[in-house]
Amino acid sequence: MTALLSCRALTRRFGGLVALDRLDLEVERGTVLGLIGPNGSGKTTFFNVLTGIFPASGGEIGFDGAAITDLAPQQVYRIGIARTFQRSRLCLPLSIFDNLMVGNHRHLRHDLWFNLVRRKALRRQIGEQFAAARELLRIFDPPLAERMLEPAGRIPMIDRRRVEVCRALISRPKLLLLDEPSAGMTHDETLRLMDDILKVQQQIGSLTIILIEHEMSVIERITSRCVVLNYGKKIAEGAYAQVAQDAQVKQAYLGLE
Amino acid sequence: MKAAAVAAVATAFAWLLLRAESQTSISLLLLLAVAAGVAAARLRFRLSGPSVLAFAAVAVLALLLREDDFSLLLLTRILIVVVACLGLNVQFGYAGVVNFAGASFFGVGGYTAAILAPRLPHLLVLLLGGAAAALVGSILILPVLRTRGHYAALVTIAFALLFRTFLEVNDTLGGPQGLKLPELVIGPFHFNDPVFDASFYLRYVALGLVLAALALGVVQRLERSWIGVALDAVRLDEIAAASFGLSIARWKIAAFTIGNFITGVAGALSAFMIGFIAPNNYAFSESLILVSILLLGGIGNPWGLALASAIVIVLPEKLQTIQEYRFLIFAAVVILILLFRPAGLLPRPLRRLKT
Amino acid sequence: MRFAAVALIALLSFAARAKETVRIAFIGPLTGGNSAIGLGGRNSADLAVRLRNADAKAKYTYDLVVLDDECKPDAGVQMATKAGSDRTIVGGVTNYCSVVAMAAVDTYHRFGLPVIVWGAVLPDITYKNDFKEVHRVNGTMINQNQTNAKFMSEHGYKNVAIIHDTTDYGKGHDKYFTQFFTQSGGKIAGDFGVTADQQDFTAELTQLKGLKPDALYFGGLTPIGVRIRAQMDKLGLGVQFDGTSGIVNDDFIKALGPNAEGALAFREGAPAEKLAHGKEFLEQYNKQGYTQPPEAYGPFAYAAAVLLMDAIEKAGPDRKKIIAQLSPAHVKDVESIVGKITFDDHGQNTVPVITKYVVQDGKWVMWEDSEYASGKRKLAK
Amino acid sequence: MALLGQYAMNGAMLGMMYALVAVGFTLFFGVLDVIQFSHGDVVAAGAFAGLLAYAALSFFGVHAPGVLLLAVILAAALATIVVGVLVARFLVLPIKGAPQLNVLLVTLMMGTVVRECIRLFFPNGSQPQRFPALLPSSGWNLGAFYLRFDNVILLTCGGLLIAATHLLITRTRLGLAIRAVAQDEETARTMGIDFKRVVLVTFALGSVLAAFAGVMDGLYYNEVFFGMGLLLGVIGFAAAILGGLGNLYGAIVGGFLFAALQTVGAVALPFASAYKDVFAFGVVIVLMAVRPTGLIGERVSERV
Repeated sequence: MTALLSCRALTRRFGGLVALDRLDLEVERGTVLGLIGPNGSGKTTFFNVLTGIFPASGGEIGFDGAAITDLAPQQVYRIGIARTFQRSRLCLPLSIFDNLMVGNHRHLRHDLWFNLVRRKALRRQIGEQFAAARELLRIFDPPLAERMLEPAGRIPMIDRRRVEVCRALISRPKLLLLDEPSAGMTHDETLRLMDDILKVQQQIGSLTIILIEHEMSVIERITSRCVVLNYGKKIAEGAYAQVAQDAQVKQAYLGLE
Repeated sequence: MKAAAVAAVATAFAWLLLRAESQTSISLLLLLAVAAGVAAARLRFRLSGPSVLAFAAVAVLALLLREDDFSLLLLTRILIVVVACLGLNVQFGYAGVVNFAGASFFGVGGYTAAILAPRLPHLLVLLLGGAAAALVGSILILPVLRTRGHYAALVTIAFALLFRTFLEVNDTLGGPQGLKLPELVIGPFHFNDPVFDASFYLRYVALGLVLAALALGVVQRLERSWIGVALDAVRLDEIAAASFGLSIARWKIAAFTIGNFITGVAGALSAFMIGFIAPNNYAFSESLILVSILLLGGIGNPWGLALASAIVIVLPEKLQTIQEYRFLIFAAVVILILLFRPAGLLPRPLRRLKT
Repeated sequence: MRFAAVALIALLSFAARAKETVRIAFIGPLTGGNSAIGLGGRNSADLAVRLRNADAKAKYTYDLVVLDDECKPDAGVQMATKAGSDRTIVGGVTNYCSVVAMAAVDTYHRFGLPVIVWGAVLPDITYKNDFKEVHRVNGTMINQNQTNAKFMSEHGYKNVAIIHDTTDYGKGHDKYFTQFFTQSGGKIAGDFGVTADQQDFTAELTQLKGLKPDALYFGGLTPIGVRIRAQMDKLGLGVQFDGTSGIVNDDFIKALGPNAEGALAFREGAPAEKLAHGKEFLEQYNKQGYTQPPEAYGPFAYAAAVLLMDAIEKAGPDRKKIIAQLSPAHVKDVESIVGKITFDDHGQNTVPVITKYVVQDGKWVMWEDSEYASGKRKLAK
Repeated sequence: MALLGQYAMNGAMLGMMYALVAVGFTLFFGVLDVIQFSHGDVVAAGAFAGLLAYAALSFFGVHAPGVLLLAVILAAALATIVVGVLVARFLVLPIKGAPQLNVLLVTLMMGTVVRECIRLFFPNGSQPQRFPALLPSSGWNLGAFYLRFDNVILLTCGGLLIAATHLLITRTRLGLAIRAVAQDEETARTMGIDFKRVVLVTFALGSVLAAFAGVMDGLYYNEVFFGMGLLLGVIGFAAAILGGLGNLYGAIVGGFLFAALQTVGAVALPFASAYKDVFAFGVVIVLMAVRPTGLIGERVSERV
């Protein structure tokens, strides 16, 4: 059986603090893995180490058959891992379309000649990308898809979340890392967003997702498997129903939240 | 239509202002301009039209002023400063690479021109001026890439101070006495010969216009392309940009190098026009003026910096009465504008790639 | 005070309405590090114009157009173009900074604008080209350093260390002093270039102290001259201080106090206070209530303005005629507040009057009149 | 050997002045995350205010050096506090949310305003002014090393002042408030700290250091001029950055390091002494490439 992502003894230290402690983790292709744990348990750190923003202090990451432990963020993206951020990181002065195109970097031509001289070809590519972006955004919110040339700073928080998810999705990654995509949303909105993501997942086919989420009902509904972290260590793993009964997990949550 | 009307009015205004002699008429004209500006801001007046109109307006203005050497010289200086600032704009405005040594790279262009002009065809020399600036800039790339914010500012400030002192101390480059340049000759055109009865500066205006058009073309196309998106992403959020595959280093190097090249070409042309260069022209304070123009105009907006260049160059010339108080007033005005219009006179409009 | 003067002028010009108004330009540094000298020059030229306008015998009313060259070549060329292309301006009193003058002479030539340089000392300004438009009332740094080097070796200084600023002014002085001093058998113990905005010279001076010179030659202007002289004292370096024209002003003494005593300096031209017209100049200058003193080169600016206006009076407000009027044939032994003026073929004033100065009791005193020359006091060794 | 002592003394004096200015930069950055670039010209303003006080007292016949010195320092401190607090209140605070670049340029231009005002409105301000020697000027001549008492006094006072600042920051309630604001403005506000007041007090504190730097400059060189703040400001800024912004020790280290570089550049290297600033700034650029957040690194933690 080939897991898309497999981490072995992945460790990250900040000075004396061990944020990730010998984490072993596997994600199967096409599945949705829930990553849960109390605040400060190392979930986001895991994403940051995985995407190369923080170098790992130890351990290995394998992705699609290759070792990617020491790759820089831009290389991680190029092999097909895209993410959203816990705090919204859209470029607010840019248009929604521009923001989506930041996410589509690997499918665009960036050489000077193409961009400065071959303006017709560039315009054609812009047209194609625009249509594709609208298509994607429509799945999430049709009215939003008609406002792609407005600055991202002018749309409400919920829409920004949607744009962020689309930015991560538009390059058709193999692995999508969602870091609390529903922060600041109501319960219903969250469920809708998740449904939309799953819709895209079915369209793309082979999309694998890791989801960090605090809303347990969301986790329960869309993940096939969960990993629970506490103090950077994996304390439980399995289907949500099973994990939720785990004594250690209960204690971790009760003890800290 | 609206744009054409504005261009015509602006040309007429510029002509009146440049020809005005008495302090009262100048003051009246300036008051009029301020009132028009405030009214335009209040009414949220937006203008869009082909760039050609602006260049046509400058060309018409130059022809109207054909015998007025001084006004033509000012016009050329504005065009040169616009080109230099367009270079800085790519760095500050798009990639967010701070460069407080703009005048130094301008100077590298000028010194390259002075050294190479006796030996090589001058059109090539202009380009080499830019190339030399880009090359010298590459010395700074490592520290510029590794530092951000104020730390990056220090790198370029240190370079600006170092550069000027170096020129002054080093005798092989003319030392403090500077270097003289030969007449600019491009093809059949000898730039210091009069154009029929009109001023020889007409040729410089023409060349300045061509360069400004080229630089503007490059900068605008850069902005309205995938590269523009990438540069903006690098400036606004390095972590997000890197997470989506953008190489921060690559784009910063590209912007720094392209910007320095453009600024260097402007410096080379400036050296030819003045016919003489010396370290005094490339002091840190000159770099500050370039940065001020950028911020006053509205960072990232080429038209804003063109407007700001015109204001910063023409105003002190027209307000003779302020003489030694010029610098004081300039500084105070910059402070006031940035306090009350932090995004500059003409803030950069939103990019709409698909129209 | 100033208002009264302005009102008086206004009144006079009203009375003299019938007169044609002639415009002449003054170009100099009004902002930046050299602004003190520039403003002194401007005031002096302005004084010359005011006095002339008050003179009922004058044929024309003069209007001084003041332009700031910022001591930068590009600004200088811009201002030269402004004056040159304005056909109502018939002549100019121009430039203190040599580098600006060098850049601007081509422009004066191109526009056929007669100018008289009032302060820039680089020889090349008049000698490098053969421009009939360009004249100069002040001497070059060659004359000055010849006298200086001769004086020093005659007074027994054999081993002199040099500090000069790295501007054209300082470097030029360094070059010519070294040349003349070594020719007369002296030795240069050490040569230090310093930037014009430098404040701390203790490193250079400490090193210099180790070289044990018997005098320090300083090529530069008052601001850093003051600092160097003061810091010599801090380091216990008591050798003779030998300066150039750039420090001959009251500010040097005011800023140094007792430390200035015994400092030597050399300047082209006769001292204003020694000549009848010169005294009048100083009196009139003080009467006008200018806020800045005339500085070392104010008298030259005044003399240049007077010379230019005299030429206009004779030849009429026409550039070509004025240039002819300023030719060597006409400018010969012309009396002025800086001594007699005689132009050579290059428009250079050739009367090499170099005045030697020494600071005595808080005043620049002509060497010949000083107690140092009479032997009552002694220069440092 | 004696020569070496002299160089060390020269360098130490320079370094102390740079450090005093750099500490100001670093304090301001600490509380507001901005560079107050007119700080160098605030130093000049202090020196000139001291000079005015001296002239005024002398005019009224006061000649006791002790009284004069006290008056000079007080006047300088008063002037710098006024300028510093005004700059903070009306320039920096209103635009602290604006892009870094705006703050940088606004304060740079404010520096120009202060500088030009001195040049244009101080009597004969475009020329250097004599600064009185108010400290005993005697000393020991140790061969080539002339050790002066006034230098020793100035150096000691400067050191004490920096130590006092350090104690103030680490040991008092006010210091606690300053550190809290430096850590996190929002948290400090919720803890009931009057943010604006802390900022203004910090600017006053940094400006007092600037006043002393100005007076020290004047007493050391016996001469002040309108443009003295420009280079002093740039070097102070460079020193603060070199050490690592927001770090008191960093600023001190940076200040002395820069002075050492200049001294070494002037005397110990095989090229003309005029290259010393080229050398010093060149080394600064190299150091920035090697340690991009300063020698004692600023703690940069960005939430991802």
